Amino acid sequence: MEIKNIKSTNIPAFFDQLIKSGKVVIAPVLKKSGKVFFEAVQSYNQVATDYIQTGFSAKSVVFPKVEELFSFTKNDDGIEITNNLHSIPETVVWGLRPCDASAFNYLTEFFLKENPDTYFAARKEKTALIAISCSKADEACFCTSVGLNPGSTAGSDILLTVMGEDVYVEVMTDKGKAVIETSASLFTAGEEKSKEEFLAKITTVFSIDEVKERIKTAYDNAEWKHESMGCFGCGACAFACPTCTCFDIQDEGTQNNGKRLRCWDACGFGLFTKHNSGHNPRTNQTERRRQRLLHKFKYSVENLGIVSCVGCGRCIRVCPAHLNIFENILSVTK
Amino acid sequence: MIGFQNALNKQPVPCFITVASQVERLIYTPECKGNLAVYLHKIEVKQAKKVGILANVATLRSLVQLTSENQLGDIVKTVITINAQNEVVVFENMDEVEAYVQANFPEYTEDDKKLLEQLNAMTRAERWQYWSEQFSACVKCYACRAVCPMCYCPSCTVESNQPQWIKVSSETTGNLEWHTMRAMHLAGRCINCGECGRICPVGIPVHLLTVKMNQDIEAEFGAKTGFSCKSGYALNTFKPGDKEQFIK
Amino acid sequence: MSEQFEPKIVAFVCNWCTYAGADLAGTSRTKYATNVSIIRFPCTGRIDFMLLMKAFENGADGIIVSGCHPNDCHYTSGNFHARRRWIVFRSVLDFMGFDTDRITFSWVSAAEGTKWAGLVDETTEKIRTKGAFTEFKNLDVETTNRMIDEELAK
Amino acid sequence: MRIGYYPGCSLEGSSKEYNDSLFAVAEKCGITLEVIKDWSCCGASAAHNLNHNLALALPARTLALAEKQGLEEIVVPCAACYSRIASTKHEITNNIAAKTKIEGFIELKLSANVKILTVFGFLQKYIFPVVDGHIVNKLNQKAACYYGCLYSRPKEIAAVEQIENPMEMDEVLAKAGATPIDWAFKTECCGAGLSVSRTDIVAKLSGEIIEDAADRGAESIVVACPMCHMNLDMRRPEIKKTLKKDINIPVLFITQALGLSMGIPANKLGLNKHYVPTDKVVNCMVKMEA
Amino acid sequence: MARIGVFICHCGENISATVDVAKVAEKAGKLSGVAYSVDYKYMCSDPGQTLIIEAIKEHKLTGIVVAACSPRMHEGTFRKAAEKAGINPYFCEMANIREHVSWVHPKSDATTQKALDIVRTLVAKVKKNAALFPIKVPITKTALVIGGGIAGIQAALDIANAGHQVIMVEKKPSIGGHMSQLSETFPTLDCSQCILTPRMVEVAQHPNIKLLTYAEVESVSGFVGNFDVTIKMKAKSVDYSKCTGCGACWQKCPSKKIPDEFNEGMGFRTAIYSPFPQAVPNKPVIDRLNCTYFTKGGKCGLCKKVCPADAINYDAVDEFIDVKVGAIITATGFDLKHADFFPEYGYGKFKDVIDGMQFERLASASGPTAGEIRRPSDGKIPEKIVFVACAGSRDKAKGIEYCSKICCMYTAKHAMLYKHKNHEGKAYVFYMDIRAAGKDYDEFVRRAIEEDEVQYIRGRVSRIYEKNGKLIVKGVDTLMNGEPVDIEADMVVLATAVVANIEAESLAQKLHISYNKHKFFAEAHPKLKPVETNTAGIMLAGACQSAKDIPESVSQASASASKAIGLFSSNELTREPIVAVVNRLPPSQYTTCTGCLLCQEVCPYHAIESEEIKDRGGNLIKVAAKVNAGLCQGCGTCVAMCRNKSIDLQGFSNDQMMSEVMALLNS
Repeated sequence: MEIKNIKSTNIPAFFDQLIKSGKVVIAPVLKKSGKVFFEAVQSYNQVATDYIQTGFSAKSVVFPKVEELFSFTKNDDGIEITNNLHSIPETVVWGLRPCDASAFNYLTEFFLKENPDTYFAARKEKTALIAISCSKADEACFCTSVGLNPGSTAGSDILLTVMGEDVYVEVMTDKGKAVIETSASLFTAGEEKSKEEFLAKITTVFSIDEVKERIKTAYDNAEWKHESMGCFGCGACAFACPTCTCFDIQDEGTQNNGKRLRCWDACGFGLFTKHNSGHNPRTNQTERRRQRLLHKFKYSVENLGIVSCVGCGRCIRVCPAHLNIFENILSVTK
Repeated sequence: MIGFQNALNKQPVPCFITVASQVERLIYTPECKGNLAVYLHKIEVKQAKKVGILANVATLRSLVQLTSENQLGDIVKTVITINAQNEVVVFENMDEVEAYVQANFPEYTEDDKKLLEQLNAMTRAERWQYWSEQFSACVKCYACRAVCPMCYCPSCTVESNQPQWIKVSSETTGNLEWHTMRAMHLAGRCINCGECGRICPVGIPVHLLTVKMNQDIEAEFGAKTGFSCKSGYALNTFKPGDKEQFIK
Repeated sequence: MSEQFEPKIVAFVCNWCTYAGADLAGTSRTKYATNVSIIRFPCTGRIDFMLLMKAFENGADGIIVSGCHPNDCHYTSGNFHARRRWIVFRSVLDFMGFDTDRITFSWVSAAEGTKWAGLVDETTEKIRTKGAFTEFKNLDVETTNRMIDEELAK
Repeated sequence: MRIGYYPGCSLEGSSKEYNDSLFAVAEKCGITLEVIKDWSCCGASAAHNLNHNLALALPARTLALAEKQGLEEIVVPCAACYSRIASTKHEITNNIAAKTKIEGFIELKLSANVKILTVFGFLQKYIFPVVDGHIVNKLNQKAACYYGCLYSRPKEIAAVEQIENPMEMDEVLAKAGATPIDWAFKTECCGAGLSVSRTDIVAKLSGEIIEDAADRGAESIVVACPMCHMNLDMRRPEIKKTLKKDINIPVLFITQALGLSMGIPANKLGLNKHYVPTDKVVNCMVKMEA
Repeated sequence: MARIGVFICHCGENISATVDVAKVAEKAGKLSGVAYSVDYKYMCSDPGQTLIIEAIKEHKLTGIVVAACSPRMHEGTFRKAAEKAGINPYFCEMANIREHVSWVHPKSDATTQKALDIVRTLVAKVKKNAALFPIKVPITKTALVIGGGIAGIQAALDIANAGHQVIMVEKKPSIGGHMSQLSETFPTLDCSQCILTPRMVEVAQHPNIKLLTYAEVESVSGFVGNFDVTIKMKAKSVDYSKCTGCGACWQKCPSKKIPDEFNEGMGFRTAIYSPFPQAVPNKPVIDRLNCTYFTKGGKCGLCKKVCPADAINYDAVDEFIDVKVGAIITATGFDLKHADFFPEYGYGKFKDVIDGMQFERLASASGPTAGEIRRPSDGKIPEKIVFVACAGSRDKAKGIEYCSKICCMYTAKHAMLYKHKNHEGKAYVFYMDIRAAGKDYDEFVRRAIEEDEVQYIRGRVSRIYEKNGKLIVKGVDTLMNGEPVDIEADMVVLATAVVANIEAESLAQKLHISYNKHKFFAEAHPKLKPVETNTAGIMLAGACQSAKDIPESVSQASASASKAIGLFSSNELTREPIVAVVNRLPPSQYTTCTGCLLCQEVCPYHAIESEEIKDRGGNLIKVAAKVNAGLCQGCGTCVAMCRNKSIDLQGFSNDQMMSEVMALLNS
């Protein structure tokens, strides 16, 4: 790791240089709806600066909501298949929060551990993450409860922490270095110091170790039913979540041409586990919500050794029924 | 008993009371905008057989509309609301609910009216631009469907793949088709609770579509939704004299 | 490209009036444009608005929907129901900024062979001047691009 | 409540007494009528035989002016004017094309939602509710209510409920204390259009009317149309020739009859302006015992 | 995997002249799922069909597309062929490349391309086709005839004579209807009752006819071949099993001053009465509204005392009986416009202004004046009668635009009858047009004018009023440049408009049949289905459909009777399987239908019922829609409005239509 500094007044220059250098820059943008979403931008003045958390996570950069795996065309001499892997550009994600950045670690584990996913790999390969640590938080934030904090560097290539006039730059990876190189002149060398006072204060709602322990036996906890009654079974939480990775393979087109797509899916949908016979092993929303929560805190730990919840709080913010994941976890691990 | 309760993050959340002792958890504040009627379609609730509901006007309207569509059966045993004078009103039967709704029939909200005016003021091309931009953001999480008390079909047309009416992928055409279909299926049935628009995670004002449709239908055919327990659905009836300018 | 644009137009017609009307146009050898192909339904009441959407999605530049005149419906009221749906459907589309001029609604009876021929020619001309219905097709091109970041790479 | 008033040419000339009596009655009941400013001829009897556009444009203009003046209701006492204005309103409300065309001619926009009241319509709506206190005399005689042809035809604009046997004027007369008779000529034609050109026909038609009224014991005939009044009142010599008998039943305007019962002096009601002496009527009145 | 055969027809030169059939055949052969493709000169010819049949067998085809003329022309032909070849006929589709292509486009690539597009579309459809089998519905071979007028009688006798059971329901105490009131009938002037009464008796005595008088249809449910009808038997207060019809009761009945309906109020009857001497059944009923026993609470009771058979039963109550019938024939007839409808004619005000039916009674030998035409007011024989045709008919102002059809003829007849009885009398007829289209009809009218010197005046009557004992008829003669005509008449007969039976509307609603704005029942098709209604199994006879004279009513009655007989000719009714179906799935879903039942309202045929789906334990699982295949006509209106596609139309399924759209647009 390498510490650098940059004047906050130079940030725009740095940013626009990234674009000039031919990179695609994905950054938070304030939409008409008043919500902030990641979007490809052309210059720094499009970028939102005052936000606690983006509506959706940045996972779509490496795991798009709809990804064309390949397309096929039928012609007189058989079937021709093409894919777009080659055309993936150099991409920089700007301004994601430490929690999101750390989510990339999980995604990488999930997609690349055994039999790696070429599509994810290709995108990840070309993507650099410039995170900005949180100076503000709301009552939905709970990263501190899952072993992270508003200044965690996990997953980031670069972490920026605004300290008044200066911005404290932690360059974590070579990818990060390369990014800095695009406008090295703007940076000055710096030495390590504490970010504490510039970070948001986030209360810890539970001890992750206790939760990890207790949840092992929580499967039959009666509270699941009660906690899930409010759930409508929409996919909002899963789609907003930085670590939800469920997908569905769909073919679209006609007899003569078409494409195979990978689309986001959600375990909250009734259809998710429905068999062709009409039988559905997860008959009700209780079981579906339990599946999602257990996956975050139990199954992913068992399979990959990682708690796949980063405490970004998105699912709490988007839930139509205002269900609250950490309250749920608390009540089933009492 | 279905109602609202407070949660740590201060938003009123739906609560489901099964033992009398928990009743004091119930709250009823102006923030309780949610439409609880949607829960009447949950199998857990259906299985409960005897259900009570602490309803706001939107919910009451849903109850009326659902009754006209034979969806309530006899599971709803108690309906309670709190009127403008802050008095508790307990309804004996659906007729009373109907009467109450008709007496306190909600107007379209000012914001909706404003948004609609803006949209109507746009040129066609501008509207197209507006909506295709909106729909390109849609991720087909179907939250709009999930919160809608009128979307109670056990299997939605988007889930049918023989034939595949609507693309599964959330590409803009598919999204547009989905929202068109939703608007058509709710036109003349939507009870304007605005939930779908309120909860959309990407902030698409989807409710405008159905609100607009209701306005048009009311104007064209004089049918009001969630107004009577007898079916008053504008799209399964007709008048030989229905007016239109576009059929050559 | 100097040669004129030939629009693809799908006609959704009822079996008893308009289809028969088109037959009559045939038996009386009335000539009209080749751009319109007919899909036969028992009744205009059977025509699902989603099929219209599908037609556009699959590249139709225009659509004709036609059936019996009011009161002539073989099933007494199918066309009345259809009319109401079209009224609503059109306003949905219009509200979304969809170019409703690309759908021609008409009553053509079994006796109106000439009206049918005229309708086809008019519609073809109208759509031809409007040009290909790119608005709709582009939607996906745009998103696909967005998806694979090409547009951004430029 | 503002009530507009369209006199039309007759009420300013040949039937001044109709105008005067109407105002006298209204005044007594404390109701004011606003004359439509700059009103023009309704085109009756001539225009609609010559040029349809003109026939529409003339009344349309009047309606438009009424609207501009902010009037929601106008009283049109003359049957011919009523007929023209009402049918114009009917046509332009049912035919957008005509409406726009006419608007072009008169260079005025009009929504044509002004309500048009006949004289008896007006009396029933505005005078009846307040009149009782004012009625001092009983018009103690049998009266034949003669509506003429224009109030009941055509059906679309008919100002009366039962077009073949209207009762509106009868009710007014009953108010005035008279006994309206049941007779057959309520809506027969008096020959108005031919008033000048073919007096022989007028004599025949009007003659029948007067004769039947007489046969059924009517002591006066009450009308609400200047034309009818003219023919029934002025053409007696010719009528005498055709009927070969002299019938001298006086002919009153409905407003005069009502006026009398309200104790308004005969001259103020213009009863002295008639050819057939009206003293019989004036004298038949008996004070109402309180 | 589908193996589709495509057969391109040249239709001689008709198609091949402008379409490159060989190319179409060749390209079609390449379409996926197409196993065989060929073109031929005349596919509909015998060799053509043989070619198809052979091909199906040889290439094991699962479905075929015949690209030729309009399916409206030859679909049947080729489906039969497919069946012969051993595949389900509904696996055959036709691509219309003649009427829709070759005949309307010039020879060009575009034309050939369009032909190919259409073929491709139908190939896509046929791949989604399913085997369909004709729907069989059992038939109850009993007909219900509503109304016992001449039409009902005719229909009943025809069906009964064909050996089927008939139930006839008549609301009056006797059958016979209006015809029994008529004096003579045009154009032959034979006595109405002389020809009618034998048939009435025949009905009463026919072993296959069950006659229910003083009865009304209460409710109808079910569908063609299987109607369930509840009939209300109004309390007659007389036990017909005992009553001998001796007449002692009505001779003794003290309340004798009740206006007689049969004589159109120009005579009187008693409270216990049989409407007329030749009534069938000739047994009395008690008119409880006018009977002293019922109005004065138990007083009188004379009839009971005098009845030798002890048949009088004051305690009788309305009874309801349920019957099952396969076909229903409505013959409920008409009414005449009445009373205050003509203030200008003084109808109801002047005694001597009467309507046509009253005149019939005056002229009838069985009438109140024993056939002598006398004024109702003073019984004098009128010297001058004015007949007014179109009294109300063809009169927008009266809200009746239609022509009552029979007036021209009966007015001529009336004038004639009057002249025959009073040679010195003068008869005038005011008319608009004379509509005497019918065998010997115009001759009849001419006779009235020329031989009987009835004076016809073309013009309308504006007003009728009384003047010293005479009726002054003010009219106009349009043939004399609109000269006004005044006639001093002694009597005026108004040919008042024929209107629908007062109860027509309520009956129509019970039967679910439609009716026009004048409440006349609507036929299924104005030209091709003039006696059927849009509800299968319900037929129309006589004036309940529109104004008709006797011969017309009788022939329509026979026509609808033959429809019923045709229906009864087989034990089962076979119907095209093009019907809607609500899907049924295995548990746990059972069906995707949510039972909102909004589709019920849409169905023009009331074919959609609600069904309770129960588990083995009989516990209700859900309520869902269910289509009654007997009633469904296959319009598919419900399919398009079903939100989650739970209801689909066989033969035009969602899958089929969607595939067509896709195929047409994706070459």
